[in-house]
Amino acid sequence: MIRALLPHPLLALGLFVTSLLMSGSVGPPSIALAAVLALATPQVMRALDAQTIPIRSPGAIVALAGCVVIDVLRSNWAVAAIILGRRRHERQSGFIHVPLDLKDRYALAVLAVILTATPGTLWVEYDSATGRLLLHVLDLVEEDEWIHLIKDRYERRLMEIFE
Amino acid sequence: MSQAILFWGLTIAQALLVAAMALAAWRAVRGPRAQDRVLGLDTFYLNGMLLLLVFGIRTGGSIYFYAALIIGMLGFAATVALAKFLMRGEVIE
Amino acid sequence: MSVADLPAWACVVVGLLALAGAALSFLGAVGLCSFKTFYERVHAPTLGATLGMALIVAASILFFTLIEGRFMPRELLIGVFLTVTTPVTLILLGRAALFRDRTEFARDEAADEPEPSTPSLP
Amino acid sequence: MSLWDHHLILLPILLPMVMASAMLLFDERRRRLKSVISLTAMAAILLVALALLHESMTGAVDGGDTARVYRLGDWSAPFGIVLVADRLSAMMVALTSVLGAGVLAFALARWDRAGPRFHALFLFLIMGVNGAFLTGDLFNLFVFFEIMLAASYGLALHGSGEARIRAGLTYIAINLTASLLFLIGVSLLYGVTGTLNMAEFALKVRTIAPDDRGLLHVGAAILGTAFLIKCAAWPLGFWLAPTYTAASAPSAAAFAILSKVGVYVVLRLSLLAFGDGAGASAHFGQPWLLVAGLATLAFGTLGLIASRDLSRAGAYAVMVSSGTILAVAGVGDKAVLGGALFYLIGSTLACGAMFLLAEVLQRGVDSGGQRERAVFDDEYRDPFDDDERNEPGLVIPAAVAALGGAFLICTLMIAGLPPLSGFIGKLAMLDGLARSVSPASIAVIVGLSLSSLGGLIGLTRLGVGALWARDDDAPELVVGAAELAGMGGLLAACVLLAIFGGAGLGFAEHTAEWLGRPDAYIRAVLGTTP
Amino acid sequence: MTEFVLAAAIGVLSAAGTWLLLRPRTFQVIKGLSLLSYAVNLFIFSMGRLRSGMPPITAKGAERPELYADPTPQALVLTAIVISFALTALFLVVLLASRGATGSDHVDGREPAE
Amino acid sequence: MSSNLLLLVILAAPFLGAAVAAGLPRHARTAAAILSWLVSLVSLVSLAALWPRFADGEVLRLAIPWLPSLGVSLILRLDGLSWIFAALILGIGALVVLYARYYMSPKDPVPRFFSFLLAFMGAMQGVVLSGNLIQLAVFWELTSLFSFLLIGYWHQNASAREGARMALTVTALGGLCLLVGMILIGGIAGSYDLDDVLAAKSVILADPRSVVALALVLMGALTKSAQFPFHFWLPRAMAAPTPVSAYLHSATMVKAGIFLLLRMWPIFGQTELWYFVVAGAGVATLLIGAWCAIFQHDLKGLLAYSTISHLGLIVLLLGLGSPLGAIAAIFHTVNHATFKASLFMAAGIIDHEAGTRDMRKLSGLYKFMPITGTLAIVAAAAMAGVPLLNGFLSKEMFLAEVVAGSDGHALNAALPVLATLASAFGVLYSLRFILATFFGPPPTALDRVPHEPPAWMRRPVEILVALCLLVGVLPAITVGPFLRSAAVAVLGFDDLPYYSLALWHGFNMPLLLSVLALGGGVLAYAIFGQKLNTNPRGGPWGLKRLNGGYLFEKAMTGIVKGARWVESRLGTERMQPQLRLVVLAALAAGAAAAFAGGVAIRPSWSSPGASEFIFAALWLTGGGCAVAAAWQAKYHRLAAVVLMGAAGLVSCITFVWMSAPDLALTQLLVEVVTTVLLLLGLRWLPKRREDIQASRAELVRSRRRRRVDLVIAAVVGLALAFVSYAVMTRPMVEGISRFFVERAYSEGGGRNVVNVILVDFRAFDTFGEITVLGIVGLTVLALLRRFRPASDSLPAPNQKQARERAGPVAEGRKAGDALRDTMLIPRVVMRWMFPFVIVLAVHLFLRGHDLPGGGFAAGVALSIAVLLQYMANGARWVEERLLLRPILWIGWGLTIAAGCGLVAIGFNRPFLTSAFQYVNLPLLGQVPLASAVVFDLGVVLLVVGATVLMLVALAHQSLRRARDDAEAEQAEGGA
Repeated sequence: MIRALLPHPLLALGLFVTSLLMSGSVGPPSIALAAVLALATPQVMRALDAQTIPIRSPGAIVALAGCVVIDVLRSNWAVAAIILGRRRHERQSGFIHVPLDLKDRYALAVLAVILTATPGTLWVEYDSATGRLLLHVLDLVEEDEWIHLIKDRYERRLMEIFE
Repeated sequence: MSQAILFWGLTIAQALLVAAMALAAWRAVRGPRAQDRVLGLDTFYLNGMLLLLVFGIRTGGSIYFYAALIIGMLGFAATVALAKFLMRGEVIE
Repeated sequence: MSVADLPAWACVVVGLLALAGAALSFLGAVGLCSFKTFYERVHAPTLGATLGMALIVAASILFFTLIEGRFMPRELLIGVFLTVTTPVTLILLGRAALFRDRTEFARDEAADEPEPSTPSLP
Repeated sequence: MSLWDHHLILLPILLPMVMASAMLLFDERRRRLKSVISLTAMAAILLVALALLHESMTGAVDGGDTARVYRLGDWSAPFGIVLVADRLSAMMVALTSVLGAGVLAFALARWDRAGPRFHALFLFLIMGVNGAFLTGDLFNLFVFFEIMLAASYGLALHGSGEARIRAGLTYIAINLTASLLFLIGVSLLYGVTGTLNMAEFALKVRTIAPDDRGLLHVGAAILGTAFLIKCAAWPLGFWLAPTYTAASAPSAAAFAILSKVGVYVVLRLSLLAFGDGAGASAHFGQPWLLVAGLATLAFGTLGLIASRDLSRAGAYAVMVSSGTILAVAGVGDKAVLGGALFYLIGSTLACGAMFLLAEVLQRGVDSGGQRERAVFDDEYRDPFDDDERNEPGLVIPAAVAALGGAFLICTLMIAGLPPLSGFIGKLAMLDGLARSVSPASIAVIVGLSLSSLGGLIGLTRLGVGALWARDDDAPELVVGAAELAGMGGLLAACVLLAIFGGAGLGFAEHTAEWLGRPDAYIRAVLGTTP
Repeated sequence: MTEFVLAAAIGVLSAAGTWLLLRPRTFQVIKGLSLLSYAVNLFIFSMGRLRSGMPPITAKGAERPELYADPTPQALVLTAIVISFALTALFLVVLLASRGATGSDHVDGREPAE
Repeated sequence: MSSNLLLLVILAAPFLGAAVAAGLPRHARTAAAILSWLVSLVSLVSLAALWPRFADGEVLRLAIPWLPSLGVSLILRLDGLSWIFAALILGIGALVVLYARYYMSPKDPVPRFFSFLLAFMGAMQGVVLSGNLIQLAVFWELTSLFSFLLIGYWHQNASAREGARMALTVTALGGLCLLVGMILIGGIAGSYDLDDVLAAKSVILADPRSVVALALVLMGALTKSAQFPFHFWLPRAMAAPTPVSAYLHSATMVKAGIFLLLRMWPIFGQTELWYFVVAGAGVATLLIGAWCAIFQHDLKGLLAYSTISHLGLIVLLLGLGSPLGAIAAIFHTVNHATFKASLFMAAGIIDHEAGTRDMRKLSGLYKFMPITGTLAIVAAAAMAGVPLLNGFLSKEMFLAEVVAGSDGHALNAALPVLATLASAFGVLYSLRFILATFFGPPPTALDRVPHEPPAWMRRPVEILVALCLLVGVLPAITVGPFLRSAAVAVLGFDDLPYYSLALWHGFNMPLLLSVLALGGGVLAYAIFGQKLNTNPRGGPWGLKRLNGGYLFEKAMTGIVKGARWVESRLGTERMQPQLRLVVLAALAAGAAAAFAGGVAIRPSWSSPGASEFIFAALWLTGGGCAVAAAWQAKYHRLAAVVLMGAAGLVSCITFVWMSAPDLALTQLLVEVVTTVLLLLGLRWLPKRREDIQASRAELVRSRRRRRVDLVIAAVVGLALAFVSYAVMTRPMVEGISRFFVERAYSEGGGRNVVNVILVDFRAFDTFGEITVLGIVGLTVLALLRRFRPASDSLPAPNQKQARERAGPVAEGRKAGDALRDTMLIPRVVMRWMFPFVIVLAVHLFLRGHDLPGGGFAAGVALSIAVLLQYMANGARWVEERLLLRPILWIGWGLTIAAGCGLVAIGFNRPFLTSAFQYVNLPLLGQVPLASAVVFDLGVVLLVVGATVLMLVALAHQSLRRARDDAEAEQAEGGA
């Protein structure tokens, strides 16, 4: 019953909040609208046969988020520095291959978003057959360090959350 | 004084964003390859959106929020289409 | 509350946040122009899309919260959606570039001058 | 006022629109249903239009010397949009309906099956044209222009085919440019006068600050250019002949009214806003109309003579007709204008019939849209390849005689020879022009006479070729009952116009006189005395 | 100065659009029409004169027209945008059809005979 | 019976008969003939019944109003002149009908022939009975028209078609001139009524315009009567069946010109122009016609030229301007009609029975058809002017008139000589006609043995010949009274001169000339007869060059060629020049108006603030993008799309900057959709390479073209910038906007004035605008259903092919895996975005009335949501899951919008009247409800339908391509 009404609870919550924010008010009409939208809209996802995302470890999410924020800040700084011309000569960019154990596509999506949103790294290509990820890195100092970073900081946590 | 900081802060922010747009446009014009141009457009959109946000602050009106939101939510559709065209030669297959 | 009644600290904070965000964004654009290869350039705008955007959004939220006297972080929506969507574009673009470089069908519909630096093939 | 009566003026616009939208809700394969719907709609529109016409002739107030005004959304003019039906509008709407009914009947024989959604597009076209005639608002006019054009793009390409597409591309490009000019003109007029309502605009023209008058004229000139493009005035009308020639017969026939929309607007605006009472703007642009009209007349006549097939001749006949009216409008004599209005009715019907006739006569031998190369992808064949579809319905006997008669009537109408209404209109114009001898009127007299002769020369040459000198291997002439009914209806209207020429001409002259008194129009729309 | 900038913008857009409109390739023409419609939209908009920061969104109650930008041209532009969007789409399809039927993307459906 | 009714019968009966005959079945030859005969008889009897009414110059009138405002009524006016012409038309008509019954072959559609003949008869009656100048011109043109149909009756023959066209062209040209002339005369006289015009003689002659009018009228008369130099159409018209020639081209239609001259004679008869033109044309025609007649081999050709000559004679008589001349003209008209009609019929009989009309093949027919031969001999004698026959009488009068007037001008002095010469020619060709046909050795070249025709076919000839004799012997009794009444009608009762219709006037000059002519003719035949019959030199001696028909045809082809040349020179079907013209015309119109009216600019340079500079910088970028887009559009189409997007964004920002958030939203959304559309289209356009070089000449040309275009573009830009600047720097005018702002909330129920305008104040615009969108959707669908891509666009794009190739196939991957991997991440994001975009659209829609947004924006946002799914997942995937029926959406959208408007009508308010109300809902509080929202809902549905339709229809082309390829492959594999 609940599943029929709320196939994707997280999505519904997200939509509810989104709708409220869009209304820009918390008056009764806005809440009513948000509720209606939060209940009604996810029904279309049924048509798009999206699977429900099982969330295993809420704590890991927080940890991951914090991790990402810090990394983003750090790499912003790093890239800004590069652009401003410091370390112009020693820097070298390039592709690296990262073997991933992650299989869940939502997890992969989140990883892709994180990696790409972080300045300095770009998710380029993922081969689902081999689980190999091709990554472009702006400041490629040590290939193994990057691989380690990704597997350790992100992949592990993502596996915790999704698998 | 603080008002002046606010004013000039926002003004310079706007100027910087416009300059950023100009640079992005330059990239779009120069290329050299198609992906550079698309990237330029994406950056252009991004900075345009930020400009709208700053403009909202400057004028104190929240009405412009939606324009920015639409760029944020849907602006990428155009770039995705472009990128997909580059990659596949076809936008919808 | 109108703009004139805004407390001094808020003025300064909002102004500086916006300025910083814009500066970061600008820097990203500079990078876009100054880097030599596409794969380098593709990293630059992320500056504006992440921290730059975040700073300006923060400025906006702070400003409107004070002006309207209630906490309504609408601009967060922009932040969230932008964070989610920008990578999609960049991933596709990177993919496209890589693929175009790999298969040298030289001058097609969208082709321009060839990339000066040869991309590394995996 | 009864419910029906009050909203009467809306129906020529709303009926086709509602019927067309309703049709979209049904599957395209239900052809019979769609035919019935569109025929019903057309018949209803015709009735409404005739009622409007009747009312405008015999209206309760001032013996018909007022206009019926409908305030859309219940907002009063000049703020809301108003529909205005005066004698001219009613006449044009009635003309559209008659033409539309004839063309639709013709199309039902087979052409409605040459491509998808013919009926809906056709009704939308009628809606657009009627709207353009009825609206009293400049921007709304633009909107109806676009409806009409959008539908005409669809209809011009109806049936597809290389020639149609090739001509259609030019047609669309030029009309899009014209639409942009229209927008520039309208907005400029708004920027200077602050209004969009035609009646109020006319008032503002009289009182505008001298400083702003120049800008006003610039706006009017640009707007006028846009309309002249629509009228196919030389040198802006070269798109017309290829497009109309390539278009399928019913589309081309329906298009006969399109250029008249341009003519209508030119007449309406120039007489309303730039009439005698417009102060320094009086008769603005009139000499240009004269020049453009004469040039169009000459070019159209030459084109008619040069034509290699009948539909092309029909297209040039449309140009001749626009040129004639523009030139007369350029002379600016009210007495002559009545004749021109009368001529407009007859020539439009005749041009329409001409396109239909051309299709029947050239069937199988034409190089129209689709013969040269099949352009189908999923169905590589002629639109009428299918045997079951190829029949134009019930075939009538003595086709040659009937078509010959029809052709004769068309020729007489287009060349303006006695005794049909084309002649009456020309006679009325010549009569008026001969009364006031001026270089302009002499030029127009010469132009009109020569165009008659040219029309005769061109059309007899083509007609003799199409009817008398048919190749042995040319397919036998066949005409379906529906096709003949469509053509016959249009031509019968021409004949009736001649028989009741006195009444018709009287109406047209009365209309011209009414147009010469814009104050009455303004009063009717704005409810104030200017 | 704002007026000057906008006027110059309209000028540049329309000049670029006109130039493209007169080119021989269909794609150029459609781009020209789009650029021109940008220019025309701005032109219509400019007819209501320029006002910054006064969107025509009224407060409830006392409405003083002086406080708002002229809404009428904005409404006109909206209509114009929609219509020009529709017609651009149509033109695009027709030019594709023309290219398909004639094999050429020249505006006349055939390469200029030289 | 009242005279009015009789008059009406005379005119209407032939037309009614024509209508009935047209309806008869194809083979009803006899029925049609009887009908026609009855009709002409009825008319003739009616006419005869009217005879006693106007012996003394009275006039019968019957007016039927037609075009009162122009003073044109149908006036039937019968006087002596009309009567005699009408009698001629009906009488000979009746005989011709009889003749035609036997002449026409049953293989032809004879009822149609009779129908045309009767209609022609009616038209002729109309001409002669006209009491109104315009009416005369109308029926005049009708005679041309029916003559055209009759000449072209055997339209299988090219000569018939050409003859018909030529006759029509020449006579219609004359008719048009006549019409204009009549209008001028009517304008001068102040009335078109013939009686008024005749009464206004002095006014007309005093007006300088009358010269032009006369010239035009004469043009009409001379063309119709086949006068030099317009005579050439008549011989060509001989391609008509012989009854037609007998009727139209000898007795009636060609006499219409004479009739007209007679009608105008009282007014213009004495003017200089009249004399020179009419008499000059007459004498030239008289001689040339006679001369040419001598050399014809075709019987009908001979008769045709003879007709021309005789018409010239009559015209000359009229041109002399003397009353006696006019009387002689009338008399000869009647006489000519009788003998020439009978001769034509005789020629027809010969043709019918002998199978040819060629005098070189004919010979000695008298033995085979003695009666016909006798009749022909008598008629030919009348034609030659042999005494005791009618031709002699009128020719005497002619010669007398010529002699009497032989003073003054040189032309006058020469006239007696010329007239005698022409008469001698007449004798010569008459002799030749008879001798070559009926006498000499029996014919050898004929296919069959000739014999006498059926008796009833000969009857008409007999009657006519009898008339010739009767009039010739007893002129005063037979034709006298009619001639007198006709003369009275022309000359007036008081001015009627003395004339005598006696056979014998004593020995006088005319008689001498007659004898001279007879003798000369006989002598000439004796000398040249044999030579003429073979005529080794061919054509008329000395006049071979003067082949009017040939020249005319040359002229006609010249006109057509010239018209084509002009059409190609002054017109174009190419798009570029046309667009250039459009742009230039608009520029010129605007510039002309601006220079004439003066446009003042009042610049307002308030010291610019920082934000103005930012704005300027913004547009520096935007303008740069626009220019770059223009520059790149040829070779780098994708770049152009990108740069256009940038320019579009700048204009969005401008909208925001200048307080138009709604515009910004809409423009942004449309921008996205347009970009995708263009990209969808780009796939089907050909590759364009910079490295393909055109020829040198082409390069030079195109460079010049570009330079010109660049100038035009720059001027357009400057002009538009100038105008907008001029307006922007002016103070705001007080307009309709005040009303909108003031009432938006209180009466429209919305705070967003723009939106209230769109859905309420000017909802009708929006109503129209969505209709446009819907129509375009339909058109796109129709076009794409039959879309056929060019061959070089057929294969899948390089990228795709290469992609499939490039994937490491070895590791057990399937085709398509590559795509799935590529789109893995975007697909997840875009799929989950879907509900969020829907929420956004709902918000845009709901808030529209109060804040920026609205139905259109919501609709486009929804379409983009769908579009994203298409891009991420592919069309097939989406369509398996989402049921989209765009056409239904369009239909419902329009229906809802219209229905919303119609609800108001239910409350007896105008269409689209909106209502709004604040409703108190439990829990939610006060919620505004405006009926305009429903209207907006229609907008949303339509926009979604139309936009998705366009995108999907375009996208499906690739799919279909792929499917077709697969099918083709399958078929190949199977084979």
